[in-house]
Amino acid sequence: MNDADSLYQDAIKQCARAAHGHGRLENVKGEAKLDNPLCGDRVRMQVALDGGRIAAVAHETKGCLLCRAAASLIGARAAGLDAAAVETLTGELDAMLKGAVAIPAGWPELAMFVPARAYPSRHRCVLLPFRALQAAIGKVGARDTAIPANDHGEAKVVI
Amino acid sequence: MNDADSLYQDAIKQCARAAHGHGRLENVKGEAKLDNPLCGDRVRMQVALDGGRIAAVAHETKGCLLCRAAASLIGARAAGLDAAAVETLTGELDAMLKGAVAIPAGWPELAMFVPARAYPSRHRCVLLPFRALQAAIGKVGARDTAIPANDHGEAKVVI
Amino acid sequence: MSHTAASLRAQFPLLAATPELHYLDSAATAQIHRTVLDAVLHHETTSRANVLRGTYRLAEAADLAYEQARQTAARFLNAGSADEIVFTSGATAALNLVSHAFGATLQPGDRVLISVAEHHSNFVPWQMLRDRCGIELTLIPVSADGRLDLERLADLMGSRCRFIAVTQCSNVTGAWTDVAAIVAAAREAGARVLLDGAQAVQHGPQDVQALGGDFYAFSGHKCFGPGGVGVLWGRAEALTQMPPFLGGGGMIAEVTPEASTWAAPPQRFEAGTPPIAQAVGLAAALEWMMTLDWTVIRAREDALCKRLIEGLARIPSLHLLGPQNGERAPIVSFDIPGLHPHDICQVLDAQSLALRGGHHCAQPLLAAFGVEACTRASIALYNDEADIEALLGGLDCARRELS
Amino acid sequence: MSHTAASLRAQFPLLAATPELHYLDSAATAQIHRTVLDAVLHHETTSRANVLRGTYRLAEAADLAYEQARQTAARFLNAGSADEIVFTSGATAALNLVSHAFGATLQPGDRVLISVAEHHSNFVPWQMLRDRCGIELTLIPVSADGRLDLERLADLMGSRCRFIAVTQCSNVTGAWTDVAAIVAAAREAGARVLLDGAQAVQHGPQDVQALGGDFYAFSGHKCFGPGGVGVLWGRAEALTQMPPFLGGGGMIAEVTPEASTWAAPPQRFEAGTPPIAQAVGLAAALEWMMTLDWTVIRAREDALCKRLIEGLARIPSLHLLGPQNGERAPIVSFDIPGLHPHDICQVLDAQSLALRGGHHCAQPLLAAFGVEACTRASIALYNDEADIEALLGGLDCARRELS
Ligand SMILES: Cc1ncc(COP(=O)(O)O)c(C=O)c1O
Ligand SMILES: Cc1ncc(COP(=O)(O)O)c(C=O)c1O
Repeated sequence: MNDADSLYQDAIKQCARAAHGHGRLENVKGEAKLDNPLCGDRVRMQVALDGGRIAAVAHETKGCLLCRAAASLIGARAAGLDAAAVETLTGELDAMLKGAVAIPAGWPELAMFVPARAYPSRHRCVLLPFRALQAAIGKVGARDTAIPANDHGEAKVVI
Repeated sequence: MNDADSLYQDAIKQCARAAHGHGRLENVKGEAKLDNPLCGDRVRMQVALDGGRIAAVAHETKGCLLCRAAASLIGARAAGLDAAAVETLTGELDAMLKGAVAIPAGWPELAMFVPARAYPSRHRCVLLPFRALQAAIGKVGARDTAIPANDHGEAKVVI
Repeated sequence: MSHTAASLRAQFPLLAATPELHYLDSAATAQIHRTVLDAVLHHETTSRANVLRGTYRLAEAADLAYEQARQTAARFLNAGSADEIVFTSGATAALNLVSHAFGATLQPGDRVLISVAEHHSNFVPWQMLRDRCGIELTLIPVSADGRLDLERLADLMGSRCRFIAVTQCSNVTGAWTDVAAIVAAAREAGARVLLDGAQAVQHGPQDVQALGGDFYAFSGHKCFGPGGVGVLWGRAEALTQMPPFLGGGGMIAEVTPEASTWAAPPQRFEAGTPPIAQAVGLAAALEWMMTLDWTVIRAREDALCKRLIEGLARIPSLHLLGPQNGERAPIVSFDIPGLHPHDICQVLDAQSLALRGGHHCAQPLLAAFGVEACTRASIALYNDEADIEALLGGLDCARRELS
Repeated sequence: MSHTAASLRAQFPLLAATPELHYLDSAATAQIHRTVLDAVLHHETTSRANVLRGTYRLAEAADLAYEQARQTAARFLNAGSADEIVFTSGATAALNLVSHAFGATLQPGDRVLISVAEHHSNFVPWQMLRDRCGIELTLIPVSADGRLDLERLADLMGSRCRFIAVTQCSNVTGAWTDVAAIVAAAREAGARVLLDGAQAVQHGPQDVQALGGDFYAFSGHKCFGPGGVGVLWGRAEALTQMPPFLGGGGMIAEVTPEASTWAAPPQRFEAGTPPIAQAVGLAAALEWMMTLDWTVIRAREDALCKRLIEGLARIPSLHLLGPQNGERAPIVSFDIPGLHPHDICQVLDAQSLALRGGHHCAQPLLAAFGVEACTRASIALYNDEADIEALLGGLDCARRELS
């Protein structure tokens, strides 16, 4: 099998293992814990913003390779994004997994998840850290309102 | 169709219409109301015993022709029976409906229900008055204990 | 596509195999369409797996088929989203679900309205809720022809009405409920509305958004689909506000010995392995129904119903239970004093007429009509003039034979 | 009759059509036997009608088929009588039924025992009962290899234990519960016992009288039958003492606006139109199972299980969740630190191995093992050596590919 067609290509394994951004922030401004009750994928995502943009990000991620690779990518690359950009990015990634040809603009690394298109049950593994990031940013400044269950990654999962 | 093979043969219609024993007793000793919640068949059966044997019987029956014919037959013929005889009779009638060749001994009139063999859903119409009679006798002398639902005709009916 | 009764009838294997059968009991169970049998067979032999998000391809196929069935049900009902579709084991299960899950949000003294015309499945659960939780249960009465009498609706609702659960169409009289009036009154009072659509769905796709209630329940077996499956539609915000009903696999976010947390709707309400192949079969039935021209079909159903009512009117002393005419579904129940429905149906059966006699799980309604049982003919898209003429002839015969 | 895995496998259309498939997920859903598909098709095309005692011949045929299915289920379980068989929509529905209906007879402070090893479907309903009614819920712990640890059973029961609900066989570890010990302790205390037989039934007919509990629940789809149907067996006197759970058509004696009275069991617990064709299909599966020689089949299942456990033992750091040997069903779950079950199953799928990774709806048990997810292989009568060798090879491959 051509490595580029393979779900478990080296890019994913390396990215997962690198675990960029693993850990916790000192000065956390927004935090969200999401999980996928099917398999125990679990992401705690923390952000600090500066002028509405991500100044620092950290996460603790337990999960499969796809989930860990996605979280690690966020750790490496999410600084500088604002809430709108994260939302756009997550939407484009979702669309890519569902079959859209385009790789989200400015994020060529996400091409490593293209083979996951063929496995719908794995899409949420990839998306979980991005949804956690959205939720964490949403918490910044917001009064501590609970996010409705529908917006949680986990809440949509049939176990 | 040969009348003897027909469910609604004249014997049944006449017996139902005669409504032997229709009414209420003055000196009721045992009474039971049973119904078939499917179709509203409803029998109130009253008995007075003498030395353990039926001295008088009366009933109010709302129901289909089969049910009314059975009740009427009881009204005409049940005097003199004791509890054991009623139980035997009911059991033999049940067996006859389920296919046994024998007509219950001493009750040649029950032959009119032989065509009902072919219609299992109607068996309880025929049996309901007999079960009510059993229940009414059971009430005589018994402390007023409720009969467990299982022993009611109606309780076994799926509507 | 041809919409003659004959061409439709040919698509129902049981009816095709018994040309002599006059099946007039579709209100109890409609016959199953061949595409449903094919869909179930295909699913079970190519995509059978549990839908608990297995990662192997077979499980993904099962998941996909099940979630597509949800989409189809949403389209059939014009629901706002597939997340508003909860698969249940039938209408009864759906109605009990709401009586428990919504019921858990009620306080003693809160009022629930149902009607005298309800099927036991939309009657008994609310009685049980009353007895369990101390709510007030109030009955909307019916007029002489069996329609819900809404004249005193505001009085009946009082100041603490929180919920109104009514049938969209009576399974005894065929009367359609004035849903708009109920929804308007409920909205004003801040009460939610459930429609029991069990009898409506076999007469065409529904539009829950246009109807305007909050919940809608129906069964697969009454709209040409499999048994063992039903649908509860609930408005997203209504579903989200309810706690779960049944507990089990698939409806949780997390289980610990101390406490459990719930998944979002619709999963929150689908505990355990759902009826997967049955949902797929139901979707096939609904897809097929959505290809039909319901103007043509309903016009024929109405014409047959009219012809039947005219024919019945000539039977001396016959009492029609329900509207003589006007907005009614083709469900026709009647009482002939002196002739018991059981006996009537038995004689009709000898002429291959399949009708049901009894209380039709609507004892309070029959009590309001002063009868304990009645005979019911219900007409569906595969019925034709011959069925009606056979029935009228059969009734003549029954009257002769039984008297 | 030949009992080779190949001859059995040939009777399952999905497996026959996909010879390359190594289906090792029967604990989630077993494949459907061809006789079941035939029985369902036959019923739907020759005997479809509602079973609410219609008097026409078609309805009598449906009634008969449904009640014969009840007889068959009674024989499969060696129940005292067919009246002890309640058809439900599945094991989860059966378990919820008991938690509500028996639960309604409990007082605050009464104790219910379940175990840490329960499937969520036998865990969450009792938690919900606790939260609704103030009963005490106490957990039987598990030993290191996942068996129910009954050493302190008497202490756990205390003086007010009224009910013990435990799995007969764990869906994660394959451990069989020491039912005799539990039944003996319960009998002494006057407590009733429910066995969750969901995982047991695919390994052969059961004898509820020999087991000695009061309730037994299982699902059709896990014993080669249709989805959407399950069975609750209840000892006659236990069923008779319980109020109904769901309200609706078919479970009443009489409904009036003031109050309703209930039919006797089993009808009392079958509200609404039951899954008729599914019950008929389930009966076909059970009939077929009763023709098999289970000594032969279980010996093969055990041998395959042993071979698999031996093979897994050679994988460094692999942690087997459950008994190494002895009395166990062929359900084998394991954890390989550093390799996520999802990733493992994904790689295995590429080799046509169908296994499930996750928490298997048993989070409390997995928490007791200190893992959040695991990979599970479950073996049924159609599996053979090739399936096991393929799995062991596939795991080697997964370890290479994922690291
Ligand atoms: C032990 C056990 N109990 C209960 C269940 C629930 O069965 P169902 O999902 O068919 O209702 C299962 C299967 O998922 C199980 O394995
Ligand atoms: C109006 C109405 N509501 C509810 C039901 C219950 O449907 P089911 O028995 O399929 O659950 C029926 C059918 O019996 C019905 O006619």
